[in-house]
Amino acid sequence: MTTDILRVDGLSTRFFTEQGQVNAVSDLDLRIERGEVFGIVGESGSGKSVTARSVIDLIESPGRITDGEIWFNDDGLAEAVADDHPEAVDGSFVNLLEVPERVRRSLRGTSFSMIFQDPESSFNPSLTVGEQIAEAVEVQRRASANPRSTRAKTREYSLGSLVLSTVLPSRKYVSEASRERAIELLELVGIPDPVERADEYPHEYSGGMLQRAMIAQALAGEPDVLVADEPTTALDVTIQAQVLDLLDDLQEETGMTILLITHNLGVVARMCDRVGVMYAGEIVERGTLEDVFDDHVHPYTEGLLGSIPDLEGPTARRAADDRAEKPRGGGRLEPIPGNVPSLLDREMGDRCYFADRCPKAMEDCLSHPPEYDGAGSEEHEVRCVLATREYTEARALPTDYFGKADRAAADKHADPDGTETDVQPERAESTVEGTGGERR
Amino acid sequence: MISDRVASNLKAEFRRNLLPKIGLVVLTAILLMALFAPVLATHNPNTTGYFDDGTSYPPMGTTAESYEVVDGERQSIEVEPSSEHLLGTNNVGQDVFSRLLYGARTSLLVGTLGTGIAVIMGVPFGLISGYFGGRIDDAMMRVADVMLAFPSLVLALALVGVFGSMTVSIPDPFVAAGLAEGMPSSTPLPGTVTLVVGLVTWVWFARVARGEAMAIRNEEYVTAARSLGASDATILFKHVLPNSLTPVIVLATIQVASVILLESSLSFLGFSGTTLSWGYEIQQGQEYLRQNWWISTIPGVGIVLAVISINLLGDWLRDSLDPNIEGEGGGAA
Amino acid sequence: MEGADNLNAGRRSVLKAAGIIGTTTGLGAIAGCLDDPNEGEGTEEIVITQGEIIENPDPNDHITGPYFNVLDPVYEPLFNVTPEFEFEPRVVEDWEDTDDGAELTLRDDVVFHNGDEMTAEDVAYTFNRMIDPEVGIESDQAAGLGSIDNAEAVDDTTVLLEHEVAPSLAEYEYANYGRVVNQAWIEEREQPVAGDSADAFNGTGPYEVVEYEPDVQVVLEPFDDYWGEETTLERVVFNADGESSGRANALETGESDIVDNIIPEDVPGIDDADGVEIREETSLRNVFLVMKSGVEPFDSTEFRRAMNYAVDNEGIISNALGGYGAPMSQPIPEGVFGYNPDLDPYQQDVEQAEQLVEESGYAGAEITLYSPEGRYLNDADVAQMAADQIDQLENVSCEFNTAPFPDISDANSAGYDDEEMPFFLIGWGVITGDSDYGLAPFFTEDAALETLRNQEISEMILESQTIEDESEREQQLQEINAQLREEAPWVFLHSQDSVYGVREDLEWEPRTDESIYLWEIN
Amino acid sequence: MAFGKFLLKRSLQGILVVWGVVTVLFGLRAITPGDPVNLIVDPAVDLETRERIRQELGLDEPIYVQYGDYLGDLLVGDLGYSYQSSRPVATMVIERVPATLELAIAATIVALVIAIPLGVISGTRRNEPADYGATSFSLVGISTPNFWLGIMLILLLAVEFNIFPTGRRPVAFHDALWTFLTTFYVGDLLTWLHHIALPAVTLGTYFTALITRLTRSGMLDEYGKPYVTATEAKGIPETLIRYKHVLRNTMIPIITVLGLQLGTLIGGAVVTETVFSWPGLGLRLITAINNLDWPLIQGIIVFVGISYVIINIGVDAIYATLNPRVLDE
Repeated sequence: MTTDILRVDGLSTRFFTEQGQVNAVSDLDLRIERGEVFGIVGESGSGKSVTARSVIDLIESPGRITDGEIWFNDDGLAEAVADDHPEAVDGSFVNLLEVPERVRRSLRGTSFSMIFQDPESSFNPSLTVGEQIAEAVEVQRRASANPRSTRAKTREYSLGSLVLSTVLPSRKYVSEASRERAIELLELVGIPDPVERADEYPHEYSGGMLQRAMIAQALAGEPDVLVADEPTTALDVTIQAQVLDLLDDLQEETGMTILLITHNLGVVARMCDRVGVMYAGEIVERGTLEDVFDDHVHPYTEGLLGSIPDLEGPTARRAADDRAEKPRGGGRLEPIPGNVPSLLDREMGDRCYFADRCPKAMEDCLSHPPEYDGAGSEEHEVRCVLATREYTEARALPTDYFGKADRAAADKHADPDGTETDVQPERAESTVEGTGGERR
Repeated sequence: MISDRVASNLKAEFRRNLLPKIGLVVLTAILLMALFAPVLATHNPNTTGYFDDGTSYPPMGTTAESYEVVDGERQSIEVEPSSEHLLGTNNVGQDVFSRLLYGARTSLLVGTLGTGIAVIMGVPFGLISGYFGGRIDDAMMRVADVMLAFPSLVLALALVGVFGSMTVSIPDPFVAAGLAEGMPSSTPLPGTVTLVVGLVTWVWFARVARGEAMAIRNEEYVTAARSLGASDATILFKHVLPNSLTPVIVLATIQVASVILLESSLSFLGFSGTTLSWGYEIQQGQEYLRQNWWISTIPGVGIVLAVISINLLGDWLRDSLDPNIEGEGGGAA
Repeated sequence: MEGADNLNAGRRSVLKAAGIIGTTTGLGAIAGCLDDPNEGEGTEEIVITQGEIIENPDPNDHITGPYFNVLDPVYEPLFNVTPEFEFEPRVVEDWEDTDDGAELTLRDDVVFHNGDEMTAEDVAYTFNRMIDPEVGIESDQAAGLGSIDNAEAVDDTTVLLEHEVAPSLAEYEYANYGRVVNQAWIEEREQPVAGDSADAFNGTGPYEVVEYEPDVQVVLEPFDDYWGEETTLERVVFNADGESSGRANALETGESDIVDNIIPEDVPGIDDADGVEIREETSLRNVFLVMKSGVEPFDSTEFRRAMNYAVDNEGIISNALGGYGAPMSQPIPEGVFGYNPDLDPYQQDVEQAEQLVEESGYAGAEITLYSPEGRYLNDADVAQMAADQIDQLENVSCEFNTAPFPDISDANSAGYDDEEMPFFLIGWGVITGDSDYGLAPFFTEDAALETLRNQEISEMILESQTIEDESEREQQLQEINAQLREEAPWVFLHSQDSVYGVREDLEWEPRTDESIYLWEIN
Repeated sequence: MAFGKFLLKRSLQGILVVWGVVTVLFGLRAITPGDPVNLIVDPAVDLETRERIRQELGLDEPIYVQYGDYLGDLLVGDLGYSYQSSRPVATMVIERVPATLELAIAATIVALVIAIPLGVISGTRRNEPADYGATSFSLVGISTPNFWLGIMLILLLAVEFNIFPTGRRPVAFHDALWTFLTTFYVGDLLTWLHHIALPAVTLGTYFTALITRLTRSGMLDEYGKPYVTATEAKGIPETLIRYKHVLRNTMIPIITVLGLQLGTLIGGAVVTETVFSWPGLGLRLITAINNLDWPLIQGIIVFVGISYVIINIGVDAIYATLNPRVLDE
């Protein structure tokens, strides 16, 4: 029987920018089972990255988790925090949002680790790859050398030690053993000549190699949950397949849980056991792979499947929707018309957020829909009235219902450059940034 | 050169931040003071006035200590400010307030003209160097390296030594129009200093212009223009120059501040030739710090306010336009 | 004591003034003052802080007053000079005029610091070194020894100096400039003697140098084998500090015992401080505004006189100089041979000035006054006030600018009709003590610094140089000075005072020649 | 290997720059009006003597001959003789170097010790009072002319409260240090520290402000980069992220800026030395310019140029070590 490793209840993450409050993630529920690969799929700006980062506590100012619970299943942790924070413990589950930040931080690397979209910008350019992986190894080594209860404290490394380490090698954070382990990890992810490569800098690696190194780094902590945020997006198509293979193999070997974030349904189809489709900070449809691919209800899911550029590899291991097949044959995309929705609190209103782009928008869509059960497995849930009633022309909203005003508001929120408004921490940060960035 | 988007960026940054507003208000005030100095001044800034005991009036609201000789003995006396002299008088009895106004003229004139010279010299140099690249670029950049090897103040000092001070008298329109009775009929501009600050700062403009030219030279539309038979001069003038203006404008703003500091340093060291300068006034006052603290202090406040306000506006431009500039910036003093 | 007898009561010679063209009070020199807590306080040690000290150890290669102060205890003068400007025997025991020169008789017990005995050969060599371009160096002192043609050792203690001028003129020269050097020692070295350690000195004086840092510090200690009386001071330190306020501070904090060139602004602070005081003496250094008579509008005597009437010397002195100065009435300062005591300074008279400008035909003239900055006591302030007073005239407008001193110096020697910079402030010390040195360079035709072309005056000056009779010559010079007052080639400003800060319990009085002799300090 | 080649290339460029400096100076000298002999001798000295002096100094030679001679002498470290004092210029320059070096190093230490922590605090506590304080300080700092700052410090701390001396350098650091090492007498060192405090703060303020500003904005930029989030995700201690990763990367561009700003430091030293009567190269340069003592002016500027070039090569070397990508480009 499978057990949940992570349960997210009512998670809301908001960014408080100068333009206003951005509801990147609203009232989101999520359940991930130990050992499964759970996929979150959605357009840029749908809040999928923020969800992932919320889970491993990487939300930075001006973002904040404003509500919700994140229950992590870990006996040792539950035991360690039970005395101090009884309210945060429920059996072997611990509500991560109720424990001190220090404890949450102590989970990084060892309980959760993350693979980022762009390997080239996710490594520090001025340290060798080996050194950076060794740091991650060191985290794991120090953690396993200490009982759970004191782990949080051992995560400290004083400035004094750092200064001393410049003259005393014994005070260095990274030990020799960790460096050796880093080389093993590089070998594990299939990097040739790992000994030499460990001493090279990120710019000396190719993108694919670097993504492998990132995976090695993420594996260093032997995490319970690996969050992979668009792990292949920045890579060439051929390399993408290799990296996915690698992840697949590693998952099989270690049995670790993976939370996979992607906008690419092909990747989902190939990797995931269950999947959630995100739109405007909510999961609008979730279920097993079959539920979403075959029995999808939400027009957005349908739209997404229509915009799959390419389902590489043995994608068709499950029959995909007709519409998903079409573009492969036709070789052209069918993107969802309309703009990414504004996530500004004041502009969101109380309706189905997709209604303004939805080809099947009806009067019913003007109130915010709850999650309905969908056809297929019992996992299948969908946040769309179409789960309960058929689309009828009679109730359809006029095409210009949302008019120019609403659209304009969305445009205004959009980045002036016209690039995607993916409300990721960096971007939100840089919006407020404004006055920084002196360059002299 | 200033697109709508740039303009709206500028506006948005301005609206969002307090600092550029402060900068604009202060700089406008200083500009007005400088422009209308002859009208606003309460005294001719050159008029010396003296008292038998050599007393200087302190600024309003303060008193100063001085000495009086009674029967051959010095006795301490307290000097009250005079309502005639808002900010007191200096060691030769000139009105500090009026000199503050005229000093603003010198600073801003030298700041803008000097920067103008630097732009005129540096931008074409950098454009040509960056546009043609190769050996021309190498050679020209070595020249720039030589310029950079001279600390700007040191080079300025050497040049002032060579050229003397060459003050240029600029007739004062207010006096000519009869609007400012009794004010000096012309404002002396320290010619050498203006030239010299241009000569020592042009290289920063050359570097920026070069960077832009190198970036633009390979743009497709430039290649296209070239393939259509446009001459290098045309391309430089029509395509490369306009595109390099944004960073040049930002750098120029920042450089005005640094040129003002450089001018004040030169005046302070006694090389500017004119006495109507904040730096000169500070130097004169240095010997009088014990009794007449205000002579040095007040013009210094003028410099700091002017430079801060320009720097604030420079920061605003840079943040809004986000050019890639590395330069001397800030202050060369 | 023939030399002394030759001095008239009213004829006070200036032995040495500080610097040809004054001294730097501003940016020139540098700081450095001893406050070593190791050193015990006591009357045995004295610290003198000057605006500048030697930057070159050669005693024959400078003419700057503060340099003499440092070097005289080491390279002693041949003669003692009383504060009343009388010559007394020192290294020279006796001197006599001969038909074609003067014969000096030397002491026979003088030794150099390196142990060599001083001989007449050394003395003769010293003079020849300065006056003969073939021997030794181009000395700045050559100008002061202009009338001495040759020096020759007759025997071990006798030196014969050849000259063809009046004995008294020659005496001023050789009595002022003799600082004996050791011929053998000098000839081993590059000339002029350079170096930056105590080894670069070898005189016969009562003190020898124990530490030397050019431009910064010289430390002296008594020379054990000195022929004369034992010295009262066990250690003397000369420091340089270019800023008056720094010198004042050194005095007030007890780091220094005598400081020179205190500017008026620092006087009150010293007055207030305990245990120290101001001592002043008039100097013989003039400060004036040159008006080149070959350049419009200064070619008009009326205009030049108008300038003199426009300026309020006394006001400037009391305000810009804190009262430390005396108004000039003629081109040379009081105390110099040929000074005319009957002349009064121009009194400010704006109406008269304006009227003279009208008469000159240059009404509406626009002129610019240039001044160096930091070269003379508050020079730019003085000039700024003068310029403003001229500008106050209804019919003249005068601007004011500062200029680097080299520019002013170039203008000064550019001829009487040089248009570049015809109106500027400069100073002049009459270092020979004779009017001739203050007149000939400026007012004779084609002279080096000619500022006025006036044939009559030029001829009178040349004539005065040949007049043998003392009083006749004095009369002639006084007449020239009177005429020059009327010609007004310069705007006569003032002669500066020398202002010292001194420890109160120190027995020492400033001298008009600005010398500080250690043997006069108790 | 790449590193050695890199250094060699930069050194050759450096030599070219120094040659350029000398050439420009000679050009300036050639067009300078005025007769140097005027500045050497009594104005009353006759023409014949002047001509002789001109010959002795080689001033009668054509300028290109003088230029060639100068370059030749420069190669063997001979900078000629000062007009004013007849002393060898090389000596006059070298003897003033320690004072200026002391001042520059003290100012740099002041700047680094204050600015980096300030920049880090400001950069990590955005929009908190500490950040506003640091930002305001740095804005005022880069906008204040250091001569005025020096005078204000004198007014306040020397004249008004009498805590520090108004200037001067009574003892050289190396002498004070030697005294301390040989006799354990600490007084000289304290005296030195007492006297250098105000000048060092005066000269250092601009740099403190500049580095604070650069560190702050650099840290903010750097914190916005994805690798920081990635590094945080690894679970390594915050201290390590802040200093080993973020600050280190922030400092890389700052180092080059500081190299370029060295000229400002030297210019600032000239002014600071004037304000505090600090007997360094700057003060000597001012004197030399006032006297138009060309050999000395030239000597000082050539020396400064050479130092500048050498230091910048050093800076580039450090930069290359910290930022390995440079060598590959």
